[in-house]
Amino acid sequence: MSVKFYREAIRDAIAEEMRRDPRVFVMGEDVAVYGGAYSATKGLLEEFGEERIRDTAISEAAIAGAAVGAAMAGMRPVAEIMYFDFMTIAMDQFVNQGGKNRYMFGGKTTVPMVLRTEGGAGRCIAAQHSQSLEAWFCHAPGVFVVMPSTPYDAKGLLKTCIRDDNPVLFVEHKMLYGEKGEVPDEEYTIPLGQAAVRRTGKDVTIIGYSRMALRCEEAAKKLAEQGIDAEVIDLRCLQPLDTKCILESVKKTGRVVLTSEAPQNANFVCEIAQRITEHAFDYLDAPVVRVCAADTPVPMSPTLEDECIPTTAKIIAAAKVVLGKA
Amino acid sequence: MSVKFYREAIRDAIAEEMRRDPRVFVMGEDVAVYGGAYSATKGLLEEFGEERIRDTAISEAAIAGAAVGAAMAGMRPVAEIMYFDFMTIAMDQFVNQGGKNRYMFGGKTTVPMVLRTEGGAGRCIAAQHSQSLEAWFCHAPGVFVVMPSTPYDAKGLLKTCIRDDNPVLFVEHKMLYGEKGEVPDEEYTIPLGQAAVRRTGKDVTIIGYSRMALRCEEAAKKLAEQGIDAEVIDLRCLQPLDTKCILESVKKTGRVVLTSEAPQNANFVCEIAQRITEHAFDYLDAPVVRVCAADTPVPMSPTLEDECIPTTAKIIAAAKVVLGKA
Amino acid sequence: MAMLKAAVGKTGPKEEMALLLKQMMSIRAFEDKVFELLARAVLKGASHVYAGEEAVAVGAMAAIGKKDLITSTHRGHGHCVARGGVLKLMLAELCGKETGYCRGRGGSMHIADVHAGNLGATGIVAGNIPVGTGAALACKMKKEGQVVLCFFGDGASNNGTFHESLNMAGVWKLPIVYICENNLYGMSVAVKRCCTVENIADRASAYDMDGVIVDGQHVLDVQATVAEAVEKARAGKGPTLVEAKTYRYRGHSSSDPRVYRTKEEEKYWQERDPIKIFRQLLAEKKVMTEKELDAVQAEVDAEMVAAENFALNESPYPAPEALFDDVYAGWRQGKYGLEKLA
Amino acid sequence: MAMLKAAVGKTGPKEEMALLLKQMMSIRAFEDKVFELLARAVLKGASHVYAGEEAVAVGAMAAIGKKDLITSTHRGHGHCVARGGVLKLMLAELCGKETGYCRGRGGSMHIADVHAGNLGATGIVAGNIPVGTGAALACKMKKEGQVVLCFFGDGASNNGTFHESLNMAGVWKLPIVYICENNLYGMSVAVKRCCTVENIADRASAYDMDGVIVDGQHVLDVQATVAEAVEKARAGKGPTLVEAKTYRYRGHSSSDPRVYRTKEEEKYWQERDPIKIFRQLLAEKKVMTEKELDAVQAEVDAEMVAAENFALNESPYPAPEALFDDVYAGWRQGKYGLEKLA
Ligand SMILES: Cc1ncc(C[n+]2csc(CCOP(=O)(O)OP(=O)(O)O)c2C)c(N)n1
Ligand SMILES: Cc1ncc(C[n+]2csc(CCOP(=O)(O)OP(=O)(O)O)c2C)c(N)n1
Ligand SMILES: [Mg+2]
Ligand SMILES: [Mg+2]
Repeated sequence: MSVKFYREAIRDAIAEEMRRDPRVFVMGEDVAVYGGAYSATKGLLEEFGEERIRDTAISEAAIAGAAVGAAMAGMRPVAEIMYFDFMTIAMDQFVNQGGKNRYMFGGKTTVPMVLRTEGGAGRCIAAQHSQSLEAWFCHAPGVFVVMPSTPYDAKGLLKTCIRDDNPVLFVEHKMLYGEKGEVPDEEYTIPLGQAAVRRTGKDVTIIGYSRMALRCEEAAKKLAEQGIDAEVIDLRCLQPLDTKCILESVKKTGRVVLTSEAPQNANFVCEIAQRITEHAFDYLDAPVVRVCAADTPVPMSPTLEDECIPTTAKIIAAAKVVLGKA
Repeated sequence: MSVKFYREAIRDAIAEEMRRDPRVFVMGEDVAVYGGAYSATKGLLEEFGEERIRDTAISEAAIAGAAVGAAMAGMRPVAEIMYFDFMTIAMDQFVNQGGKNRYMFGGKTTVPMVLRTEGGAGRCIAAQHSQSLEAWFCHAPGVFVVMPSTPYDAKGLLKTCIRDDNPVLFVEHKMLYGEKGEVPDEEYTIPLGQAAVRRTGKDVTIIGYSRMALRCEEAAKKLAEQGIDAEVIDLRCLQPLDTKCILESVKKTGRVVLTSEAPQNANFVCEIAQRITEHAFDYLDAPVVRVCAADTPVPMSPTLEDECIPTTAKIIAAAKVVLGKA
Repeated sequence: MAMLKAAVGKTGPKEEMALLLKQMMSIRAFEDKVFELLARAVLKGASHVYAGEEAVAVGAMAAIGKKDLITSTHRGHGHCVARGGVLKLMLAELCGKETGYCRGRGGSMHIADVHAGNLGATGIVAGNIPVGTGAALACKMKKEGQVVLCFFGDGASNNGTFHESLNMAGVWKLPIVYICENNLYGMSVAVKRCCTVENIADRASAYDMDGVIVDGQHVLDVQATVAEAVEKARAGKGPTLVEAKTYRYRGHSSSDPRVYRTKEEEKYWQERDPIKIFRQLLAEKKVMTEKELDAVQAEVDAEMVAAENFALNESPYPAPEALFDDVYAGWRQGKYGLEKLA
Repeated sequence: MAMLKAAVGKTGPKEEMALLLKQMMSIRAFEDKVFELLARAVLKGASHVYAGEEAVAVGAMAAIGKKDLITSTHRGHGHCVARGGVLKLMLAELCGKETGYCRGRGGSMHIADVHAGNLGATGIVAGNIPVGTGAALACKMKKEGQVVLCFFGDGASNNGTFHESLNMAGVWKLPIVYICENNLYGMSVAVKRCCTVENIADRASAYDMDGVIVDGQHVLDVQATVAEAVEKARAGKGPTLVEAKTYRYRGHSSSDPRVYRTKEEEKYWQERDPIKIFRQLLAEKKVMTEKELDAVQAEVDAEMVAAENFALNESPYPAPEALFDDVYAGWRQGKYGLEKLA
């Protein structure tokens, strides 16, 4: 085990897969010379050269679309869209072409590509650089959505995604690149579609992903101090989703708090709530509560950004509501 | 009252608003000479001329963005994106610029524009011409989402949208253009955010919008023959959503079926389910059931398309499930 | 300014010529049949037919090899035939039958034959341009000498992805030939009403690549022009934008009354029919006799009859239970969501 | 090929010249302060500073009138100042204070002053180009003689929206001047590494408009060039693409180590400093004395001190309760979702 930054875990995953498989390559804006806006591809140019680490123009649609085409033609691109917010420009290429070509063509092609991007708030960079748009992609059949919260998960999942034959949206979080965590020195991968139970508990299930998973853990720790025994699930993958893990926990605790950094309306966590309704309604002791971002564009001002995005305190408060202790 | 086609209702709404307000104009692909892919702008060129009815190039991002700019600069554009599926190309301009400029600029601008588009399946035109992407836009703070199912609603709501100061995504349905309905001869508008109770009933609430609202009504009629008294709500607007109307109905019936033509995963109806959980959990006599499209790209083949999209029969079956009669 | 390609005139070996003619006739026969089936409402869905433009697809495809790749458009039947597509599998696909190229999932707008190097049609105008460009990037990186032909229309050249892709290909010197089928209209909108250049090839200069205009009604001219560009691409000298001037005979779709164009214009182009022109050339140059030419047509007609029978009568629709097949590679839909296959 | 605009050399009335100089100095002072506050972590968020490029915004804005409109970029402070922006309101905005231009909601990347005709900066590179184009369409339709200046960078010219917008403006002959601030890089990527033209203005020919190149370090050259284009636009003769060659002194953002460029290159451009050049010109042509020039600088410095005090010490943050303000016009967030205001 070594302690690594999240950004290093990403970089190492790409480097290892590039050494293993000559079909893997990287392209995106400022990924080569600059090493990525959040330094997640730093050093790759030096090792792999410009043929395999490609700086592109500011052409998000072409980046995503070229990844689709390269994947269909036998490569395994790891393309980067610098901010999640810019996926708005690449939607057609990723969702309409990448996500559907296999199905539309009767299963006669595969599109093995990873689109890495980075989302979330926390840097006061406002409404066009702070979004969490994962719900859109969960609602787009044909693509996977992976959102790791730790260096360990980031590396193990990214390696799996690069080897998977489906188009994957791999969403990092801008506030996590500087977080550290233990990462095995030996080779490992993490299967897609498996949530991680960060903490077992019997009173309430708190579910999150990406940065919010850390806040869920924090909340659980503080709740423990108050005698509340929370179970924390880090989804890690939104599609495929580990429904079974969620249901098992709900059947045990009967109470659920769902968290997300994306706006509340039509948030992906509503899907989780509905799956619980469909498969474990009778186990619920209280209505499922959600803690999401406000239904506003993310404001720049620190006071407003803090108000907009779920805090640990709000997660704790929600847990108490669901436990009838508020 | 006159009986009009849905497509005529749309056309009349635009024409009336253009006569009333010189700032209103139309632009889009094939909207002028051709009169729109589904003939919803037919005749407008003849009345208003090419200055106000503008054919554009195949440039969806520029169409949406130009509407944003024109709106900010004092006009009231009614722009058209020919198929809902092509909104994938215009996402940044509509959602990131149009939907956010007012908020980001501290309330110092308005973006009074309507983006008309047309979605849904039913014509065997496959995965890139049959989508229902409304969930994405409900998850994008700053824009409205309106989806009428009748000529009456189409006209009354479109007029309101053109007069509203917010960017509106107005989604028609390709299988409804040829539907007829009564439309008043005199001027009228319909407020945004008000659902329509199509049928009152006491046993179960069936909720739908756009084409599915018609299937919900059909289902209710057949259920009535079997002695089941269903209430049918046509949402008409997804954002703003008439939560109160839904809650009142749920409190009465205690049982809910939600329908949508969009894929199931992360479908907008999960938001409705969660609002019911949050505000009327104790009134529920059974878990909320949803009837959505399959989580696949829409297949071309008629047998598969029929299997993919909710049918009246499936809605009836769901109602029986929620009533414990299945 | 783009270069106008001079006419070739010279014909090639008889067998090759007969194949080109057959392909063009096959496309025409297929499209006429499609139009008829649409009118009779036997065919569902939308089909954009290629009649009138046959020389472009056939000429271009004659300039590449088996291992090369193409990306196609909403008007993709012609590309599919010219790439070796089998009429019965194509018509079955248009009918949404399990026996079709895409097992009926794609239909007309998504006809693909990936194993034959046809990476597929798309319903999104200009949507295939980045995809083709990425395929060319793969070709370059794989170093197996492959090139890509990327087809699109005049209308597509006004879309942002055209710009981004050509810039990318120009910077990276990708082995790709962009083939703009300029049939004067994007749906109802004439090039001159929505596009700032008359010759799409003139846009090439903005992307550090050559722009070449060719008469799209002469199959051998198209072949020669594309062959030159392909050679350049294969030699690592980068992309070319070829513009083929052509015309679609039919309306954009079966419901289009074609109010945006004149009978005279239509007549002018009907007189420049690519099949007629090529037949005449082959007869004139005595490559084939009239009898031989008629025999090709007869062969095509027979295949078309067989294709219709196969697609309409002998082919089953997909089973509804197969709805979830192939959404993901290696995963299937289970009770609780996706499940990994063993 | 784009035309290279000849140097002007001639100066104008003293008051006007002093204003241009003051605006340039204000931008520089503002940006230096911003950089310092970022380094000290007093300022949060990201700021892309305009130091080195002052002559472009100031020269261009001097060519339009009060009723005209502009759309700005992620590097938008310069445009805002040149459009008459008040330093203290700008700095307050960057600090996320309620007193800022956008009540702290937008910050650096979304600074706007709609009432002054600044339709706003955007965090999406090239995102403002369609918006500016639409504003120009409104200007044309409203027939009040307004024109639009639409700013963007060299990097933005590779984005699809550039292409779609310029095509639209070219077809409709919109009253707009596209001003490409070519500072040689888009973030770390040099123009020559990602763009198929060296001179962005050369792309104009694809859009039926003139392309003009101007030395972006000479404020009067920029003014004259843009004025000519504005006149053309106002006369209904359509859009122009003006490319101003310039350079940003700082890294792309405060964390950028600038490994992608050389010290020599930076030095070369520092020697072509737009403020230095203009000061010298005004002194040489005896428009202003050294003392007068220093007085302008002193005035700017004083305003900057006041602005800092205002933004940092005198301005409150927005109240958290105000989070939902202005998401929609005429609607507010209620218990069950949106509610219409009376
Ligand atoms: C992105 C997108 N916009 C609009 C359409 C609707 N549409 C289908 S074909 C077409 C015209 C395309 O024109 P062109 O590229 O010239 O090809 P042609 O049909 O003439 O072969 C349009 C507007 C579409 N399918 N995709
Ligand atoms: C659509 C989009 N892609 C990428 C970025 C990240 N980014 C911000 S500024 C920038 C460089 C822009 O270059 P240019 O247009 O030349 O403007 P400059 O910064 O040089 O003024 C990039 C890549 C962005 N903000 N928006
Ligand atoms: Mg065309
Ligand atoms: Mg630049």
